[in-house]
Amino acid sequence: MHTNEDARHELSVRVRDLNLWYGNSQALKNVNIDVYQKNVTAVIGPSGCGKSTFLRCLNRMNDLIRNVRTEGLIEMDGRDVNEPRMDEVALRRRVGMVFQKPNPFPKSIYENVAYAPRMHDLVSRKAEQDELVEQALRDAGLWNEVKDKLQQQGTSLSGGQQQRLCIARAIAVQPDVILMDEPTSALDPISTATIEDLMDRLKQQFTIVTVTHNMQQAARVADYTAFFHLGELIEYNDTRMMFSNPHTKKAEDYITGRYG
Amino acid sequence: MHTNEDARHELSVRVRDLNLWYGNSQALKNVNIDVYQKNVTAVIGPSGCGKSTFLRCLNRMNDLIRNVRTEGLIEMDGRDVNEPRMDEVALRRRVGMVFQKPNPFPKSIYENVAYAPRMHDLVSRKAEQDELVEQALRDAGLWNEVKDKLQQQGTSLSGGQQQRLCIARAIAVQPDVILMDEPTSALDPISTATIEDLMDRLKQQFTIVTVTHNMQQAARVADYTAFFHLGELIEYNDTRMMFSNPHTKKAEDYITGRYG
Amino acid sequence: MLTNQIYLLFSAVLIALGLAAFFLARARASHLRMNGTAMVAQPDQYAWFSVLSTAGPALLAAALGAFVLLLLGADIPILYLLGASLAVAVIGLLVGLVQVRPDFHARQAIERVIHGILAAAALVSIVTTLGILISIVFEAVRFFQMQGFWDFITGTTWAPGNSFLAAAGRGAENASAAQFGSVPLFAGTFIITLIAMLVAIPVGLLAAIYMAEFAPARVRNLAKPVLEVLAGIPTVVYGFFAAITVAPIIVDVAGFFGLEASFNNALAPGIVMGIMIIPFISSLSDDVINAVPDSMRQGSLALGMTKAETIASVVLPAATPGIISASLLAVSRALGETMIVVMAAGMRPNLTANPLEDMTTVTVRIVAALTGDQEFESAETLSAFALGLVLFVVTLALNMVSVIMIRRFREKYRTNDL
Amino acid sequence: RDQVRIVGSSTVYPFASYVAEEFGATTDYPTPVIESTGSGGGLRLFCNGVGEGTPDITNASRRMKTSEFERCQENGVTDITEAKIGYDGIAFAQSSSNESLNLTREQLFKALAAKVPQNDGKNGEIVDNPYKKWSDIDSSLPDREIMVYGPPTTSGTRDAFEELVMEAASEDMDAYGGEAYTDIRSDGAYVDAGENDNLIVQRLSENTEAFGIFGYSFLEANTDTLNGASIDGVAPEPEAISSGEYPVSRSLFFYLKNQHADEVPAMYEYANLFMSEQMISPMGYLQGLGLIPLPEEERQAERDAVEGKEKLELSALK
Amino acid sequence: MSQSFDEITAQLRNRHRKSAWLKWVSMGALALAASFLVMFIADMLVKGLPAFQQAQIQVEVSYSERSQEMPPAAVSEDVHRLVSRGFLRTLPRRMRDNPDLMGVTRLEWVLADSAVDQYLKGNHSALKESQRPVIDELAKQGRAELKFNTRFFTSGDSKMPELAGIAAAAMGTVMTLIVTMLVCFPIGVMTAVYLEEFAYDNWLTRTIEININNLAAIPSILFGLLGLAIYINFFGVPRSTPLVGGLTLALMTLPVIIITTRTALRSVPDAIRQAAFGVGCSRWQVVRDHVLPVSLPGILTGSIIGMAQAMGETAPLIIIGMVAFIPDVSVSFTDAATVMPAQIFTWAGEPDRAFVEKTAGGILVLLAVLISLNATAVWMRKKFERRW
Ligand SMILES: Nc1ncnc2c1ncn2[C@@H]1O[C@H](COP(=O)(O)OP(=O)(O)OP(=O)(O)O)[C@@H](O)[C@H]1O
Ligand SMILES: Nc1ncnc2c1ncn2[C@@H]1O[C@H](COP(=O)(O)OP(=O)(O)OP(=O)(O)O)[C@@H](O)[C@H]1O
Ligand SMILES: [Mg+2]
Ligand SMILES: [Mg+2]
Ligand SMILES: O=P([O-])([O-])[O-]
Repeated sequence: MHTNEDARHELSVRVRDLNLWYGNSQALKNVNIDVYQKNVTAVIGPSGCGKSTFLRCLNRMNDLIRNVRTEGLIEMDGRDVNEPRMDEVALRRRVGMVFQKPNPFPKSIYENVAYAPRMHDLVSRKAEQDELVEQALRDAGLWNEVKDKLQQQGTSLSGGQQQRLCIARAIAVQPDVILMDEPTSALDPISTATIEDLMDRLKQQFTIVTVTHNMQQAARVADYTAFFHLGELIEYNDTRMMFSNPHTKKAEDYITGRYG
Repeated sequence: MHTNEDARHELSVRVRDLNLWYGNSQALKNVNIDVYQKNVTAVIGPSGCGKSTFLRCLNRMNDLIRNVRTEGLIEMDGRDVNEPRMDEVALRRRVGMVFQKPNPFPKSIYENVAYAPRMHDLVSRKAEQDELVEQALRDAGLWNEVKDKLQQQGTSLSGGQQQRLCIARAIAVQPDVILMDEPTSALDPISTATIEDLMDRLKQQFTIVTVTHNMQQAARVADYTAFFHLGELIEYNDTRMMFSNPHTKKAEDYITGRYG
Repeated sequence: MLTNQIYLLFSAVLIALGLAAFFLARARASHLRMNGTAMVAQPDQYAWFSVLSTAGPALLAAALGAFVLLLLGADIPILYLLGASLAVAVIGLLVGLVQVRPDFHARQAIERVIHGILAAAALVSIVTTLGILISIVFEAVRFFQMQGFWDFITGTTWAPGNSFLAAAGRGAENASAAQFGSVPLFAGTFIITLIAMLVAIPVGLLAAIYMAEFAPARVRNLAKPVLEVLAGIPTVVYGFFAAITVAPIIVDVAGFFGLEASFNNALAPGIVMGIMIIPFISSLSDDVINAVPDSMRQGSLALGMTKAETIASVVLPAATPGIISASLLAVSRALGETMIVVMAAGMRPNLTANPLEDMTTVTVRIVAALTGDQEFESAETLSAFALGLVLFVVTLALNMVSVIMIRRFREKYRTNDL
Repeated sequence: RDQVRIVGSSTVYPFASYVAEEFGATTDYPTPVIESTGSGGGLRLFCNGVGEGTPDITNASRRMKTSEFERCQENGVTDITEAKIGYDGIAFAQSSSNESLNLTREQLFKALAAKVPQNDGKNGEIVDNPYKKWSDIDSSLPDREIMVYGPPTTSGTRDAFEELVMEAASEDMDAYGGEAYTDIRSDGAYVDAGENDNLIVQRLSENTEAFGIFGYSFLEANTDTLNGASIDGVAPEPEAISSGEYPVSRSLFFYLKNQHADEVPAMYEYANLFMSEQMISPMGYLQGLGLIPLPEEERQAERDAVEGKEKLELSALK
Repeated sequence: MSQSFDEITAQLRNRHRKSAWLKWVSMGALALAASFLVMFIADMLVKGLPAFQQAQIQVEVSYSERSQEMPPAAVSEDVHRLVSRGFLRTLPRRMRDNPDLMGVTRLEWVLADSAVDQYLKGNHSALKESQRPVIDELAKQGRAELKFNTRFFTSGDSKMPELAGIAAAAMGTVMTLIVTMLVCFPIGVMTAVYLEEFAYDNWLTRTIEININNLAAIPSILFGLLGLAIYINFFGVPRSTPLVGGLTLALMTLPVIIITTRTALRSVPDAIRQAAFGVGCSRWQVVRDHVLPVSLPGILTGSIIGMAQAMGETAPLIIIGMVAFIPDVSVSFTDAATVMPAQIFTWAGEPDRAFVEKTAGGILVLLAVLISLNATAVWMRKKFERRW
């Protein structure tokens, strides 16, 4: 376990001895990690190593899967997110998520963004709501492209635009942390570049944890990188350190493309 | 277009001015390529660039998709595979295929291999058939692992074994060319290595065209590499040449992981 | 009987010829191949081709002959027919053998025939629809000639009584003429259908929501088949239940509230029909709810929505076209339901909106007219066909709408599939 | 063919099926198949032609019509024998929790006609039926709402009721000037209750206000819960019906297709059993099912006609 | 800027309550639907179970010349109204078939009249007041009992409730369904295979598809009209027979089989088809060797469900004459026959109230068969369910 103890960053999520089983097969083994505020943390590793599983632990989306058993501590604001009294709905409001395949709701672009803030009572008047939608779309770098067609279906946008819409939707509820599970893997190179830029800007406001199977992407966007292998966290470090000088053989092999 | 004119290799498939449309969207644009016998040719490129589409042209698997229109010449043994009198069933016997996700028939291991030769009347007696099955499984490097459980379901094997079973099935009809569409992308690193070794051995007998999204894999296994981008063949060259000294900017960007 | 013997003889000779074709062709093909000729097909394929070319045309000829003989009444001695078709078989056999050539694509030929047979099977469904149309259209047209199409569609009085008397030759001059205004029948049908839907849609939809979104796997696995039993109960049984058990309860309950209910009230068949349709709605809705991609649910939950909010504002809107279309299909089932109303609904063409009164339905009238006592040519009997025709058209229209809705549903979530 | 095929009237059906069952149980022939298609449907099938696919016998709760006879002739069904088996009384019944009642046909008419002469009757103007209660018609009648369950227009029982009650009553009323008036009111006082007379019976025991119109056999089977109203002072009793005293009754028939006699020998055995004293006499089994027997001589005459395969002539139907 | 967990949790309370409400309401709906079924089956059990018992009485039967002539004379005057006529009328034939019986007089358990049966079951009975003490006396001596009613399962319809049974209708159902199956299974499967595996996407295919959906929605009674006009009147198929009934129901069941078969075919993953094409199979070989074997359980499950539906159908059969009085168990496809739901329908219309329990009893038998068919289908679906 290699944890970067750099003090310039404040802790956002603390994970200790996290184990997770799907039925009888263990998908995460003894994971310890500290996620720092207003940074991008990338999670890399070969297919099936538990990247997505780890990510879903952070906002308890794993609760939706049957037969999952979790052990260990995940702490946010000093509270264990798995404690019985923790309301997972509240947790998910504070820990937003963006998925691999863009999944806008089959509603208008406006509604896609306005839906959650309205339900959460974050806005009361229409004007406030309009403002919030505009702000979120601006932050997601989509405003200029859609400002004239806010009433069109969200699904009518291109893939990259849809993904940015999903990001806008996530940031509209002002979460602390945004989880992204391979947010660019279904996108073309140009959209990918846009999203990568966006992540760079968003980390001013939000803590971002992103999964990627593309090492180059991790190198480009992440401040910290965690390398998983067969459910274990093999190495966690400052990204530059990780790519220039991996401590473990496995990480080195993976990064240099010896397999995967 | 950069074609390697090296004379030590004989031509297997000649592709000229190949264009292909799915409905109205063009998926292949003016592709020209020469595939050489008893070599491994790798097809690389970002997602959606037409790699699989190109591969499926070679054994006319695209015929099974509705609304496909093909133009141009694909020549094997001096005959256009698209000419109306060409029996696509006969073609597919000579051009076998291995898919991304292992897809054994839901039959016994033995039957998986024996089915096609029997259907094509390649064997007449049981003993002949047994022999052929054994040989194919040996060639696929699977014999030792399965010889005691030939009557088990093919689907009961592990992923890597299943993929080798599919390879055994393909070589059992003694094709000239074997097409592989990302044959290792669903496999773990160890199985991947096994399959890569296998390709190396199989090229003694067969011409292999493989699609991969993993540049390192292409570098490891292929003699020639073709780089596709948005339906166009950007560069085609000897693998070593391609990776050490790409002629085009796009190929270079891709190979060095600038996107994808 | 002579015909039986002829069938027997025909099949026996045909089977013999077929066997001969199979073995001769295979032997010939194997022989050719032994001699080193490269052949495009395999011996078995040539053999099967010969069998097809022997039996196929012969069977066709026999069927054609029988058709001409039986239906057009032509005078062909049956032995000639037998001889002719067997001759065709022999010719087919020879053709099959001649075709054992290296360059003949026997497999492709067989597959073309198989393709043809499969396509012919698919046409049966079209023929059936045409058959239904043909079997009602002519009589319906005769009815319209007697009674007038417009009066039938818009009339609000269904009083066929006098057509009966007229047919009996005792039509009275000062009695009013028979009237065939179908509006009361359709109104009754629609009201009973409406009642059924008011029972089936809420219960069915909520049950589907529970099964698809809340229920533990075990409950779901149990509930689905149990509900399907409700759909499988024969409608006579429901009819018996509605008439004997439910109707008296309704009369009692209505009496308790000081209301007057007829024993043939529309409520009893309506409710029972609704119960019958619940599983229909619930399993179709369950399917469409399950077809809403999980990514949408996750997208909503990840925003901190509760389950109910996710269902109400994401899942159900996405599934709405599918649910509507399921409901439309259910409506067309209810419209055409016969036995429940025959046993439990009234016979009185009663234009009212009060479900406690008795009313009648289209299907009841069809059954009554076709099993009743009037002369077959009387307008009332023929009215059954006219009613059937309208019912046919209505269900057809409903189904078309539902096909369009389903298509829209598919498009809606396909776009999300990228 | 061994098996006799019989179609026709739903009214005759219970009697015919009883005879058929007896025939099947006591002889070596298979039990005849009886389908209840209604008299009209039966005659249509019967007259479709001669041969395997057509029925041998059809039952009817009315006489064959000349048009039907002609259709038979056209289709080659030229040799028919007619057999009259008895009468079916039409009962006007109510729950036995009520006092039994005596009604006249005129009262029945007034209760059920769509239009009736105005109450004072003087100017004879005909108006929509205003009667809501029986006591509105005649103060001697009970103070009960008029509510009658009866057969639908498709039924022969309805036909007979219209002929024997409505037509007969209206012809005697001045307001109609001797013309028949048979329209039955459709404002809810009369309820078409379907062919299932059983349901009517059940409804009556639940709704004690109401009356029901149905074949006498159903009254017979439910004497414990129902009582039949006397009509014109005559109670619905077998003797009264058979003698013609009870005014609302009709004749029941079956028709034999003589051209099938050779091919289907069982057909006449069945017919003879049907016409035998053990079936249709006042002591016969069918009486228990509600058949009203013919008078003795008439029974003999009909029996002879069947035995002699007497051919039905058009003139007889007119 | 962002709220703490506790703030958010507090805001959420109300929304959670609504969520729980939906859960309970929808669970209630499911429970309601299930309770309908329970109520319904309970009602039928209460009404129908008595039908499986029938009264018998022990009387002295004397086989004599006289009873050969006049069967009622075989039993003593005071009980001959209590014995079923169905028993008495067979006496002459029994004596003829078995001459040894002549002159024998012995105590025998014989079938009682349905009035006795109903009286013993405590229902309304047509039994005359004067005869009630006789039965009470017999019952006290153990000579009048309710015994298991085997006849209900072995004989056909009868006008006498004590004789009526479901066997003829059951046999008719079996034969009708055989015809239905023979016609609609091959045609349905072939159609589905054609549409799913062979057809090109053109207007004809689309017409066929829409048309199949339409057929599934057309009121069943219209199929009866079709059967009447086309089979009976045009092709001359004999009325009231399992043949015409089966053919009519086949057309009705066809869409069910097609739709379920298509679902079964569609659930075969494309990977298998591609694998087969990849080794050089033609379309037909792919279907024959790979797709059909894998989807067979699904197809059979669908067919069972289709059959179960066809089995409960009555309306079209009324029109083609299968609702008829048929006491004999038919043995040929061209004999007249009736089916179970039609039998239930006829019994429901019988005047004699003893038939109410017969009706419900018939319903119980029919339900038992249907539920076991459905259960088989569920079991097959489970057993052969594949995870790809
Ligand atoms: N719902 C589930 N039920 C059972 N096992 C699961 C489930 N989801 C994932 N797994 C298993 O857990 C392991 C980790 O899966 P996970 O999806 O986290 O991998 P990943 O690193 O995200 O891979 P990928 O790069 O393919 O997305 C895998 O072996 C997978 O098969
Ligand atoms: N059946 C189809 N119908 C319509 N368009 C298709 C179809 N299959 C592929 N395409 C489109 O054709 C283009 C090329 O697809 P193809 O599958 O050949 O890409 P690929 O290079 O194999 O990508 P990947 O790495 O994701 O497998 C893509 O834009 C794809 O969306
Ligand atoms: Mg993942
Ligand atoms: Mg691909
Ligand atoms: O069937 P009917 O007896 O009423 O003619």
